[in-house]
Amino acid sequence: MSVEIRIKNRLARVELLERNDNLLKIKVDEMIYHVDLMHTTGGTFSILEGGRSWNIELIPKQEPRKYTAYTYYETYDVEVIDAEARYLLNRGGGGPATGEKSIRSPMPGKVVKILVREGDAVTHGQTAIILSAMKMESEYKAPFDGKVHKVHVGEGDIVEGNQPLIEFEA
Amino acid sequence: MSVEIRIKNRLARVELLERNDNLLKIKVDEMIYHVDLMHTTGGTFSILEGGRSWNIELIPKQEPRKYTAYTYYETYDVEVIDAEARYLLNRGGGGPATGEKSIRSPMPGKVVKILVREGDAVTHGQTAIILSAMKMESEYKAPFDGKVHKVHVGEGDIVEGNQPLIEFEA
Amino acid sequence: MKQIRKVLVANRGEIAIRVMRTCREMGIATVAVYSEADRTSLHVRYADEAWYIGKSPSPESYLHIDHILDAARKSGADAIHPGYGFLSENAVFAERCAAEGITFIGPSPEVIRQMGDKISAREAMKRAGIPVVPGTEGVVVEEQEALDFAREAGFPVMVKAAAGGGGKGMRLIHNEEELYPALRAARSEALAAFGDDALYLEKFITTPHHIEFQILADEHGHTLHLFERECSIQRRHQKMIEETPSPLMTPELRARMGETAVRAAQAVGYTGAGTIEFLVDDTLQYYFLEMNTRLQVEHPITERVTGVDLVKQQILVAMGLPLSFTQEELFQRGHAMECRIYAEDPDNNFLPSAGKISRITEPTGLGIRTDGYVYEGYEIPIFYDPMISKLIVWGSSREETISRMKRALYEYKITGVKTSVRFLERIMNCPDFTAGNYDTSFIEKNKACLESSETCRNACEDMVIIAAYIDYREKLGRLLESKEFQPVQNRWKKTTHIHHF
Amino acid sequence: MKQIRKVLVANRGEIAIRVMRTCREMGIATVAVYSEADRTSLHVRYADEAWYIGKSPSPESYLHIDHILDAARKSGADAIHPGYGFLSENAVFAERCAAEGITFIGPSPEVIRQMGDKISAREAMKRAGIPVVPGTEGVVVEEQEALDFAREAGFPVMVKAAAGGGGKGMRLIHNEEELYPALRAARSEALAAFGDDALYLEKFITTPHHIEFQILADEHGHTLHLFERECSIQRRHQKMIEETPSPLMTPELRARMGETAVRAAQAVGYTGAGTIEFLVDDTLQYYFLEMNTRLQVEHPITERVTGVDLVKQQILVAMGLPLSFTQEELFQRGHAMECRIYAEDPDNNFLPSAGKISRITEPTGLGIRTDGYVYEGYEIPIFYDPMISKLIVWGSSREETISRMKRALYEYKITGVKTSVRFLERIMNCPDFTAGNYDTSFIEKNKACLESSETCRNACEDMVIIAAYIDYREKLGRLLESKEFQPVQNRWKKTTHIHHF
Repeated sequence: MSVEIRIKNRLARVELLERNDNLLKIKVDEMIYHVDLMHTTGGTFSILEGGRSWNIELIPKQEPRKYTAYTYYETYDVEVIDAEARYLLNRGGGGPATGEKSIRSPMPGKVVKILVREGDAVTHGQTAIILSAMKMESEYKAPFDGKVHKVHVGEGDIVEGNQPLIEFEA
Repeated sequence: MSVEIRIKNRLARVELLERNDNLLKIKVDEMIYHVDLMHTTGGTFSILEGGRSWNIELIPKQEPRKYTAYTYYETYDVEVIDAEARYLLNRGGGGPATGEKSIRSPMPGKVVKILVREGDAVTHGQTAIILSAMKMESEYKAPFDGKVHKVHVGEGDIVEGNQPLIEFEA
Repeated sequence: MKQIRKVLVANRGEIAIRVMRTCREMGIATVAVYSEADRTSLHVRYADEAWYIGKSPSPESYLHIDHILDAARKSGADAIHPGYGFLSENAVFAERCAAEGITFIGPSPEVIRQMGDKISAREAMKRAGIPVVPGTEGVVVEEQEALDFAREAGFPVMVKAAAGGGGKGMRLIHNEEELYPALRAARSEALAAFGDDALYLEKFITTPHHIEFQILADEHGHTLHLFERECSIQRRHQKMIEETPSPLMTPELRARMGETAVRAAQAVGYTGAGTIEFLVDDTLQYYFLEMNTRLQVEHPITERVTGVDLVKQQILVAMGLPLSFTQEELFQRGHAMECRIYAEDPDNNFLPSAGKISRITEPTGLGIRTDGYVYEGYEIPIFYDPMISKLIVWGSSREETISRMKRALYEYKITGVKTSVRFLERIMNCPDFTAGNYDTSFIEKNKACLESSETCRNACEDMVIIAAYIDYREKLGRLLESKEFQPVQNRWKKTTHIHHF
Repeated sequence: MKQIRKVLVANRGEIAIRVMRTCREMGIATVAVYSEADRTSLHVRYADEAWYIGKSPSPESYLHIDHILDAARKSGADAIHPGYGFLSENAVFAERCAAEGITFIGPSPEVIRQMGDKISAREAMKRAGIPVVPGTEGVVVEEQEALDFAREAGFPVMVKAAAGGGGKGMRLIHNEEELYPALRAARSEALAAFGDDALYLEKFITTPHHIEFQILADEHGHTLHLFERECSIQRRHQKMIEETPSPLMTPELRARMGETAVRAAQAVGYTGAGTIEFLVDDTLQYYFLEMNTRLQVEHPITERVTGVDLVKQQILVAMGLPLSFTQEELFQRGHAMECRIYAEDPDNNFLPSAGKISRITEPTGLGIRTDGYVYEGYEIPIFYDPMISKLIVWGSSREETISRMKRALYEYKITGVKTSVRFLERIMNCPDFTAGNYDTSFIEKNKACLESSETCRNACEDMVIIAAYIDYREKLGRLLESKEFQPVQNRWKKTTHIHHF
């Protein structure tokens, strides 16, 4: 079973060639690795490769097949692209593209102020909504010149991360 | 649903009288408590009762319905006795009674030496087997005068906790 | 002597636990208070008792004096420790405690009031002969007054809220055009933050060092200082790294500033633990900036080099006991540094990052202290400060301290939310920082050095890819979570036979 | 100077990680070695590299010189740190390292050999004028020699293995009847443990204090001591609690014993970190007991009061550098104490308790250091030492240290296996201990004080019952494990509305 995995701007093809319990022969693009891999079901990985010891934590995101991966040095966004994902991608659904027409909350927070109403004309960069989280207020702006299509929240509302707040139309 | 719970030598009857999310009205023997109880599915409990704050960890044992419970101060062995357990108890099965005729390993370890053979006559207190774990050797003795019925392990074997090692007969 | 037997900590997060730890060491019972969002917060679980004080927004709970005093009454607490932030510098709260017969662990309401108003604090210091930054005489009422002052002192100038703190209502003004808009913005921000729009102006000391002195004073006339803390590494006017001794300090300057700090505290009849903040310019001229009449976030670095438990001293002073040591007996051993771990994204303008903590690995071992409060599975509430932990490191020299801090930051893993850990690591590797050559503009000046850079080689990416691949495959089987390490698809076996190449 | 760039740590557990931490701080790469049972042990995950060295029983891995040197060759390590135990006092191993051109971080093979044989060590000390416990002249060959010595010195006497350590081959003999059986038992135990049945006898110092001095010596003729450690709290002849300064110590005695310890180290041309162990009797007479030519388990308490990283000093000395400080510059600040956390059952004759760690909460905050290696989900192997962690606490006084230790032990929670944590807590509450009035017979003498006693009131039991009841009910629903706190049977709700009375 070969799948593609996206990490940063790279799309890597991975294939498991052999497995004997914790010993794996695995191909990542053109490189063939022999790794000794142990992991918890919680997503902590210990990988030994050519003597080198790696500790990796994988935290699944809410979207299926997506992870945040932590090594001791770096944090990566990782996405596994299997047949289903490829189908969705080809169909053009499920991706982040829909987000471009709306403002979404980047994190949980509270709506402090909404500066636009449905139907308002807005210009690119105009502040539309102010959120507050952990003692810091942040302004969010209209993504293009256009009109406010829908306001999903009210002032004082508590919002989750990645919740649509305001939708615009060109 | 009322069940009995054994803790130390005490057998307590517990009944949940009312529940409103995290707020419980609960009866333990003759005492009625109003507690604010939050817990993780992993068995960490935070209980507030009359202002008092309690932190409790419940670690399930291998046997069903049995726990080791840890407060900041104490460790308890706890057993929930429900209908099924009561049935088993009445039938006389499942209890630790069978253990009395045999030596079981109290912890994982290695068999260093077996000093008796099947069919041997033994006297109460005679050393029958030596186990080693974590650099310490421990001797285990015959529980009564009698005969060695069965030796389940060999020297050098690695044993699990609570594994039967040697059985005796009167 | 007023015996203290039960302390209510009117705070949350790491400082609530910090205070309770010392109480426990002193055999004093502890009472936590909590808002709705904090029912399962660690300070609630750590305390002997815990009482609910209201809804999640702090004005309805941690800032709500009646609710807190109600909890104190119900629990029978004989003293209240306010921590830092919230009501810690609220004179009314201190007065209300006194009226209830509850010992407020801090200075008198009068001192809190006097030093809390930045203008009256400046006046008091000027009267005592303590150097202050040139500024307006009291509150600026007319905008013209501000312009007159700015022209006389010369730009840049800083506008500040009289009731201020935490960078709120503060604006740096470079020229005349910026003056009036900045005043208006600062006024509305101050009003929103403090309910008070009084402003004043100060000459802006360019690239100053922010150096503060720790003060301890008892009710018997003894006042002493526990040396300095260098707090110049800041982002958004908030401290990020503190260290002691200051790389800037000389023994002579330390003696002089320490003596000034003691005089400042004595001038207002200070009691308990407090901090005198100074600005120090390039020529080592120093100016009184403000006094914090409470424990500081960064107090642990002073504890580490002096060996004094500052919370214990606060409590002993509040009991009416005299200090048990003299200025001459105090000395600094080695070097201590604190890194504040914020739940925020340093690569995106330090935007706070609320959410659920997945896993934590904390550094331990020689010279490491952590003061934190989050745990695995904990959901960081959106209502409070994003600081989730403090990492305090000691070394025999500044160089050893930085090496150890790098090791500790390397070990520190918090997953689930974004944190400042990697950014702090980058600071430790900036030549200006390691040379001790920095002031409050450090982060601005070192943008290139502080940018995220790939330190891991190609193999690192490939190993992450392999891990993700295996996790994906295994998830197809949907097994229960467990913390035990297991080989691939072999979990049903009781004892795993480990193979090796 | 020999540059050291990559260190292989020929050990496991907490000490392997301890050494790697300092290596990381010094910018030195680290290589772990591991047996089959240790594939997922923390030292393997912490190191930059990890190499397999054989089956789980230590003779096939951590004691297997060829396998370890093979790993050193493969990894290109230029130095080996042996930790304590295993090969740390094996002269052959040190020689083999030298033959391979690998720096052994420790003293010369000659010194290891001389001090490793307890009889030749005694002889060397006697020649240098160091007081030793009266004993037989060398190995006892004929049982009659033992009897002659015992009659002359007077009972009780102690028989010991010449190659000994860790209480193996050691027997206390109270009278003539016990003598021959004890000799035979000790001989067979010594043979089994060390492959060498050579024995010797010493007069037994009744209720002695076990006090040791930390030594540091470079290759340039500088030898100094870092003061004493009091190690009298023992069970099964193994240390359980250590502290410094010793409650028994006076400045005069410290100076005298320190000077003796330095002379002892110099007499054998010692280099690196080592420990001179003394017995001190009730009249403050002290006798050389043995020298440990390696790092001690309890080295952190010395690090804490002196501020010296002993592993760093070991590495610097091994590089050939001179010590960077003098005896006069060293001093002890405050008080430090170490509690060893064993996976064992103190209420059942300290029987080891292997098994899987469920959950760990480690104490942190002011004055606390932990050096451990187990993690949640880790299965403690049966093959090695039951010590899983060391808790090191510092305070400005002995009293403050004990209070803080009690707080830290209160916070320390390790579930899944039995540990010594609660037993250590009881020791902290024994009047003899808090008064500093104890010797090696403390645990025996204080049985009543150390018995498990219910400290929690009735309500505690009831709360446990309630928790078990709720868990039982919820388990009927079989939900996935999660670390997030949730109210009862309400987990499908995304945001929980928390109710309050």
